[in-house]
Amino acid sequence: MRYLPLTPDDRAAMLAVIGAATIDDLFIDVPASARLAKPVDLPPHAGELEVERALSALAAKNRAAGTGPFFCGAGAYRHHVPATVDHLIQRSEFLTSYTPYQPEIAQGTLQTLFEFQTQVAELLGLPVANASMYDGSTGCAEAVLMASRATKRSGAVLSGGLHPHYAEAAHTLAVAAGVETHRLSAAIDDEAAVIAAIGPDTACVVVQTPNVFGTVTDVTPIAQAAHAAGALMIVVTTETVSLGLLKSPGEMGADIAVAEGQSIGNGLNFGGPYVGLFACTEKLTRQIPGRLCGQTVDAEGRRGFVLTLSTREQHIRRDKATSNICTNSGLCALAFTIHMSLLGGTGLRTLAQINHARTLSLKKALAAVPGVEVLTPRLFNEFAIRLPTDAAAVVEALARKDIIAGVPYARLDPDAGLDDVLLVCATETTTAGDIAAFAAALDANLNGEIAA
Amino acid sequence: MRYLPLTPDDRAAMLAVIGAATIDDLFIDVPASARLAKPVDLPPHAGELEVERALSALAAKNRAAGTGPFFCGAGAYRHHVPATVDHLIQRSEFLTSYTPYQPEIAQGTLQTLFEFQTQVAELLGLPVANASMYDGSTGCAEAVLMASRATKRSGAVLSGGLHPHYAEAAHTLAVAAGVETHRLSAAIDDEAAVIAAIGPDTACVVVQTPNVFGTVTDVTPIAQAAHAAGALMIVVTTETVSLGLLKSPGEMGADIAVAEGQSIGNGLNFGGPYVGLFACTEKLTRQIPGRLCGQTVDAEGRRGFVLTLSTREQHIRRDKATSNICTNSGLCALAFTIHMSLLGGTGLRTLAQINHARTLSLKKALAAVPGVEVLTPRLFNEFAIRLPTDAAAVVEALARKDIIAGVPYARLDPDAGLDDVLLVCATETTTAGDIAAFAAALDANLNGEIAA
Amino acid sequence: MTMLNVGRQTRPEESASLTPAYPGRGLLQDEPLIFELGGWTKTGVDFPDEATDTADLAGLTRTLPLRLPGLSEPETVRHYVRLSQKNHAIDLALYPLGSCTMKHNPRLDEKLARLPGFIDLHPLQPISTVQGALSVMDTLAHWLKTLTGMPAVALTPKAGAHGELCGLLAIRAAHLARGDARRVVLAPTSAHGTNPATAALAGYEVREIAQTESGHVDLADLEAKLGPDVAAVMVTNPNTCGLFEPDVIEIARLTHAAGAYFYCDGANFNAIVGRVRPGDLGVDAMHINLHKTFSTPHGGGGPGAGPVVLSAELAPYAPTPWLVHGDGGFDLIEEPVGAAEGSFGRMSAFQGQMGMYVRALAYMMSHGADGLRQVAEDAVLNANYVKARLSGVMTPAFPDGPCMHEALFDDTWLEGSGVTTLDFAKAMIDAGFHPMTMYFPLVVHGAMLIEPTETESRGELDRFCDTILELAAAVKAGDTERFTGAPFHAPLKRLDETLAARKPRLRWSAEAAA
Amino acid sequence: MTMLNVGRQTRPEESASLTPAYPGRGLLQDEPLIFELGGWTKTGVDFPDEATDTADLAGLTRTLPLRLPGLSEPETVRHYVRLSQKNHAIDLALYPLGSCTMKHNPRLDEKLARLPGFIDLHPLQPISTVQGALSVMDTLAHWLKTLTGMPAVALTPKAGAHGELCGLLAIRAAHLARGDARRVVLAPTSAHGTNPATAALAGYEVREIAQTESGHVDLADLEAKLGPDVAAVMVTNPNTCGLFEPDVIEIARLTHAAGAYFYCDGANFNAIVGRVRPGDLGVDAMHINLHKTFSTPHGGGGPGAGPVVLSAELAPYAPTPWLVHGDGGFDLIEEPVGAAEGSFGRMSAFQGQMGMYVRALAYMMSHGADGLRQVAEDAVLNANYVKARLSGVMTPAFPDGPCMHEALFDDTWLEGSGVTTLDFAKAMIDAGFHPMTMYFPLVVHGAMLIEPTETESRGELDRFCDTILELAAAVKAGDTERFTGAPFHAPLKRLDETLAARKPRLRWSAEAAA
Ligand SMILES: Cc1ncc(COP(=O)(O)O)c(C=O)c1O
Ligand SMILES: Cc1ncc(COP(=O)(O)O)c(C=O)c1O
Repeated sequence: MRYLPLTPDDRAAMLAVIGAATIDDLFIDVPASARLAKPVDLPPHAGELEVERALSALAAKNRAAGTGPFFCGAGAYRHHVPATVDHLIQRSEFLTSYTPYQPEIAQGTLQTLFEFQTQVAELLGLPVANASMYDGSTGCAEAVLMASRATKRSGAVLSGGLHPHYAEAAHTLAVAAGVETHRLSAAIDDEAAVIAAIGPDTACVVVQTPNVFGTVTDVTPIAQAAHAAGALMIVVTTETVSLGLLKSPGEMGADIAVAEGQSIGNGLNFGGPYVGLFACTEKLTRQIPGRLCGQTVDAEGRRGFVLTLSTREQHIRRDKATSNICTNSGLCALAFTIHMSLLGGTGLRTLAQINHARTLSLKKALAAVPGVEVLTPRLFNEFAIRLPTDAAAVVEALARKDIIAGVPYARLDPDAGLDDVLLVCATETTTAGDIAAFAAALDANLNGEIAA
Repeated sequence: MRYLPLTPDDRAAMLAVIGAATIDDLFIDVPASARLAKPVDLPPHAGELEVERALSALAAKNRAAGTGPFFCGAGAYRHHVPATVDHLIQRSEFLTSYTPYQPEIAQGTLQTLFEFQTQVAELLGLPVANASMYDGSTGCAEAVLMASRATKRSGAVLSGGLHPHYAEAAHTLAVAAGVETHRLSAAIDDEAAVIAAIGPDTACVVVQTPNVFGTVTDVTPIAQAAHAAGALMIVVTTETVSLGLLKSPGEMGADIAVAEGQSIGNGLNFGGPYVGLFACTEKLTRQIPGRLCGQTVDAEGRRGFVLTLSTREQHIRRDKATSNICTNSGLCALAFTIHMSLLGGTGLRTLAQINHARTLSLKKALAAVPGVEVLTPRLFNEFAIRLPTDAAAVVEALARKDIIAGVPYARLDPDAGLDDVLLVCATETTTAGDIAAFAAALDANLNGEIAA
Repeated sequence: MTMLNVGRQTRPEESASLTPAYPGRGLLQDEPLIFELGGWTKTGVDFPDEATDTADLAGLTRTLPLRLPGLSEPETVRHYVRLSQKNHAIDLALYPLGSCTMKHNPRLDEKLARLPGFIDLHPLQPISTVQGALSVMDTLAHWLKTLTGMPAVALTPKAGAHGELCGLLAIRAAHLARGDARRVVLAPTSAHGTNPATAALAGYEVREIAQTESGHVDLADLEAKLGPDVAAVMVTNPNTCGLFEPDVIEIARLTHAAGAYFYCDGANFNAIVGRVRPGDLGVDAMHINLHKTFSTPHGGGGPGAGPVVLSAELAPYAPTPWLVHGDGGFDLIEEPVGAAEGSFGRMSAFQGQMGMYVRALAYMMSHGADGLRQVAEDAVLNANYVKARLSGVMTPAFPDGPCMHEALFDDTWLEGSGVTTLDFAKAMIDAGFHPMTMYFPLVVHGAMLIEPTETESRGELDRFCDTILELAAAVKAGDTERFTGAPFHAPLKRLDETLAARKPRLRWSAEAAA
Repeated sequence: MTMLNVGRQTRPEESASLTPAYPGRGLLQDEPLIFELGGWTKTGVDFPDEATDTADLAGLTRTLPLRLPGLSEPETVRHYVRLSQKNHAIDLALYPLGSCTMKHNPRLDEKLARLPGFIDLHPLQPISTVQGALSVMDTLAHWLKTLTGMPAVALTPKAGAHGELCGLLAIRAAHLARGDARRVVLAPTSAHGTNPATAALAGYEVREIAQTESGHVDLADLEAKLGPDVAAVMVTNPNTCGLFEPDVIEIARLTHAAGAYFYCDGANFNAIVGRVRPGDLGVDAMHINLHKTFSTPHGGGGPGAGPVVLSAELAPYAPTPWLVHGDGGFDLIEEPVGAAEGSFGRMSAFQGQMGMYVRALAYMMSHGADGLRQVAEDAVLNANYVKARLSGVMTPAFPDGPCMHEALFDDTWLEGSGVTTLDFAKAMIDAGFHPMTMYFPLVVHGAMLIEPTETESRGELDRFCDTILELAAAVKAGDTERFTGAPFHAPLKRLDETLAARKPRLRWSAEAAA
């Protein structure tokens, strides 16, 4: 087998050194009843060519986003990632190294983590950022627990504009930890409702902007209300590219900011792996979950980087740790950092502007389709439209015409009674042709021939 | 522009250091009449996304070999290259380094070249191999010139089984160098004719095995005849995989062996870049064209490798050099070496056996098609068949059914009067399904419905 | 920044230790932070010049400038390639981090995970357009269930710790379903930190189980601590001492008898895959680190994936989404309704780590049933070989009997030498090897946990053992300084971790740098 | 092999030069040859077990065993990754090899060249199935013709030298077509070695043209040597001294007046691309190294591609195959018939370096007309900046006036210092830079030819210049040993090239190794 270097001769010689007669002698601690006499019932080993054929065939059964008009957003975004990024993260020294526990021979990883933390802190407008979470949704859940630890309160107000998957993930974790989530009903725009929901036991208020309906909000008033009530403000962003243009969470008074970093440097990957960006105020540093990379010096005074403040972490603090996270999203964070280093503030801003421009054209084109109502008041690169019929059915019909029309809101939140709402998104990868094709097909579907 | 680091400020500051007012001042030596006032008439710069779209669209206009039944050989072969090979050759340190002129910081390239030379010498069964030629065909041409230099004779006998492109390339170079090529007429099997053609002014005899018709020949008798006449024996192999099974040129008395190394580690690439393997006897070492890597020691006695015997080369010997080659096929040679290091003798032999087995099934299947006559007496992984009609027409017809049926011999050699001959090939990438589809389509074309 | 004065930073201090004393590091140079390379106004990405208008976002746009440098592509490539060379990696040498399973990462898996059909697929596309992806998940699930002998698997957890949480939340849901709100989780002292951390996160109180002299769970102590309030027993098997729990079946029996569930930490599944099915041991839930046993790359810290196999009793509580076979092909149940009614809910957005699923499946298919069994055998063989070769000099924590995939040593043999486990480990760096896991598990003094994995050749194992023995000889010879001063040949000398924690500098800032 | 005794080979000698003296090289270890790693019976490739029968090949199969080791995939990856780290590369630092144009190699180009539609395409597939590939060739041809202002281009030559041969063979054919068998080619002494070597290969006698004080072609000498027997004048422009030939138009006129053709070596086209069209200078043929000007990677020695642009007079003699626009789309004329009747024939199998065409075209399209012009300007700006910064200390070969893409210095400034050009170059290695081209062109004593290229940032240029100046100061300070002993920090110390040539060992052999 190509991945196994030992030859039969090696094995025999090694058993002799060990003083064992057969390999079975090394498994004697296994209860006899549990020893499998022969391989399990699965196919035998296969050559690279065969494996490649089998999995390529499965890949071919999916409609890759890039092969035609495509308008899905809602938490995952299709952006162009420079070839350089994917090349660099595949360097053996980055790809096949472990968590940098031995800093003297892990400065490559550690310095890039330090660059990552700096970039994230700058983007989110807060002083401290960690070395990544699994993704935005788990980061959001951890933020809620962190807030309740810090405030010693057990209530969490979740905006109705928060991505339903995020709300559910936060709820799942909160319940177990004894934190009570108060999730407001789905709303395009719910500043007032959120403020109204803040109470004396509110540990945190969780608001997303741009929210799941694409609505952009300056959450400053909410943050002020939260702070006035002694609660922490958690701002969530699923589209990091928006931060190239919009006010950062820090600017708007966030105590904790959580974002999904997939848009920068990472592919859609059918949902994972992604990379959670997590930042907070100086004051909350020691409550932060996950790893932190810090600057120090070596024995000769040269600058170097190490993992630090690990007294917060599971391997030191065990059941008192701020989180149980161990493996995180290191390589996705590296991709994020490399892509961000290419973009720079200038490039990110331009990228954001182009995303916004293409989305305005999409809005214009769809608004012109009879029967379509645009619901989102202030948008960045995605928005919600109301259709005269069930959105899921329309999406299915257009998919048969090779147009991926977006995400029916009901798929994320079936009980909201918003079956006629469709979430659409445009990025720098969306062409005028894509938009025209979408609008035409939608028009045909709603007003023209019956969808096949 | 993403590849150009200088900013306008940098440029201004640098001009100041230089003491030039404008960039134009640096181009003053250019005759005024030849200075272009503005950019030439070509499109402006384009982002990565745009370039990728444009070239992907062109790639999509080709029928990639792997997307369906495919049977072309005749000098280029479709084999599976392990992902590891392509990954390793893309390492910055290999991909973006120059010819190893500074051995102290080029041991990576130099040691792999030393491994390459050893593998090639072993495969071809000769003591000395160089660090690669452009490809097999140019290597063959250089071998002819080398033989005439070594023997001080001016005649070259080219077998009728030599790949026509090789014969033409050799002829082109020979004419200019004043060497006369005697190319025998196309023949499936022409040992006798070759021996008969050897004369007192014959510098070399060039025989290919397996030849362009797929015929495998033990060239020992030809080598003996050549040597008896004071000529050198040049053995050409276009399918290096065959050497895993067949006698090596050295075993059969070759003085110079030339092979196309594309089959190992390199893709089809529509014809290039490929890698020429070139080996010869000890005696001819100083006549060999191209680079040679040799073992030596450093100032502290540690083993190291350097480019050596460069007194043969153009940069030292100029018009007296053994060849004008400078840039060669370094990276393709590296791919060859890595793939060969994975295969080893054991793997190469198995690979060759599988190629042969699949080809025997192809032969069986095609021989069973009424009207098809197999012409090749002894084959490895390709052979020639005679059709009752024009081969090119049949290939075109089957291509329309998405079957790439092989290479019409007439395409390589229009004047040979072999328009009905088709060259077919099978490798480890050929499946039983491919073969069945081919046979059925061929039968339908020849005996069933009229080709659409 | 004086760093940029002559060449890329040279190191007078260190080069001073070279004769003759000339600045320079040859191929290995220092590299500044991107924030120190200029580029505040540049970008390395070209965009089409197109009209953009953000008037409609008035009042919502950034007021503070984004202080992020952008570098041209050549500068960016050079920066990260230079940095990469300061890392050790499995592709450079044996990486014996116990409990981490640092094995070969096939490039085939990387290639396949990047097929457009996988990497360029949106998690919320219409189900009819992602049947191939769901088929990958279904096949992976089948392999995992077959290899573990368990009836169900939850694929979505994003790493081992997340898998532990998944398992405990399922257990919690199962208890609550029958109105039984238990509050305690038992775990051995030797457990990995994530076990207690996860139990706490899931709202449980953690109590420790004692360990026997021989490194196994103390059955008597377990029995004593089991009770009506115990929700689950978390045991790692093979355990973190590198031993298989011989009484594992009894542990399961006692646990079940007490009405609790048996959570098995499967991080070390690599040692038994294909030879033992946890399902045959009475396990109720076990996570599998695809980034360990099934070789998805560690990537300098992640990402990973931690699918959890579940017993029939726990299966109904598995997190959403559920992958089901609908009549139109594969389908997803994304909310706790219908068949998934009992689900404890969603743990994260979307469907989990698809990129890792493809890699792990390619790895499994490449090995096949026979190859995976061989994986376990070679992993255990290599570990025992290392243990045998080193036991003469180092002191194995559990000398009697074979170990599984890793060999555990304590620091008895270093006593009085003035060399600590840490010093010894740092000296290994100079010889070109990554240190073993140190000071874990906590039950062994100055623990050194060596896991070679099955992808090491005998030649590399011998080079490794020869190195350790040569170093050990130096310890005996009293050459203390060679260890206390190590590493001498790494890109940096030993780093001051205390300073880092005392004065945390967690990001670059113009001010601090000035 | 003692090499395998302790760790991967450690280096007592060198570590002896470290305080304290402990063996070890940290991340950079020695690596044996694959032939020294065992694996004589192994393979790292898995094949399906299928029945094979080679009875029909009786008497034709190998009698000697194939002595080629096979390594498992993990061992192979490690071997080559370790070796790679012993290389310098453009991705690591400025690579100022004059005349070689070591510039950034975009990874986009690598990605596109690997699209199945390009890399998995057979050269002899039916024309109808390769229209996209032919379209790439046609587009590339259009860009090259437009940039050079020439009417035709032969794409197939596989590198610059092959392109030179292509040009001379076309010239030869053109002369013969009118029964004029000329025998001489004129080229300056400063010409690259491939020029005379190619002329000889094409059957010509080579005569040298003198050069003026100012580094240009000596018109008087050229005129004197031109005559009825001269077939072609080969001039590199910009020339190998890094200067543009101011009299190039006159050179062309004189050449044509003598009935000869003007071959221009276009290896340095990078300096003028987008600003000057050779067609406007009277050039008849010129090769373009796609691996220089258009950045296809050098790959440690190749592959490259050397398309040749041709004047209307030479176009009819271009080598086969010819790419033509047929009615069914693009077509290939593969034999010297029809339109291609005058062709001098085929230079190699198939259609040339498709893999390089895709890369070069992607590179051109990325820059566009504006970007390519900027390439020339920045390349020239960078070279002049380096020249300006170093001229105070080093002695430029041609101090007056600007240079083009590279700056040439002689070793006057080293006279009497005991430091040679070679010594100085080796010392640069210790500071992390690759040496410049040395002892070429031959017309300058102890030549040092520095070509930074346009993809270097000002910061990197300054680090480079600062390093050179610091080293130059050391020369002045008489610190000779720092140079004569250099490099001190490379993977190996200075290598014995004489020994290598005196006792050639060109392959590994069991015997020799034993
Ligand atoms: C025994 C054990 N359990 C759990 C974990 C946690 O797994 P992960 O890092 O994937 O969250 C690890 C990882 O090191 C481990 O070794
Ligand atoms: C001036 C000049 N001419 C010709 C060549 C030969 O080009 P190639 O190496 O591509 O054959 C070179 C390459 O170094 C060169 O610098």
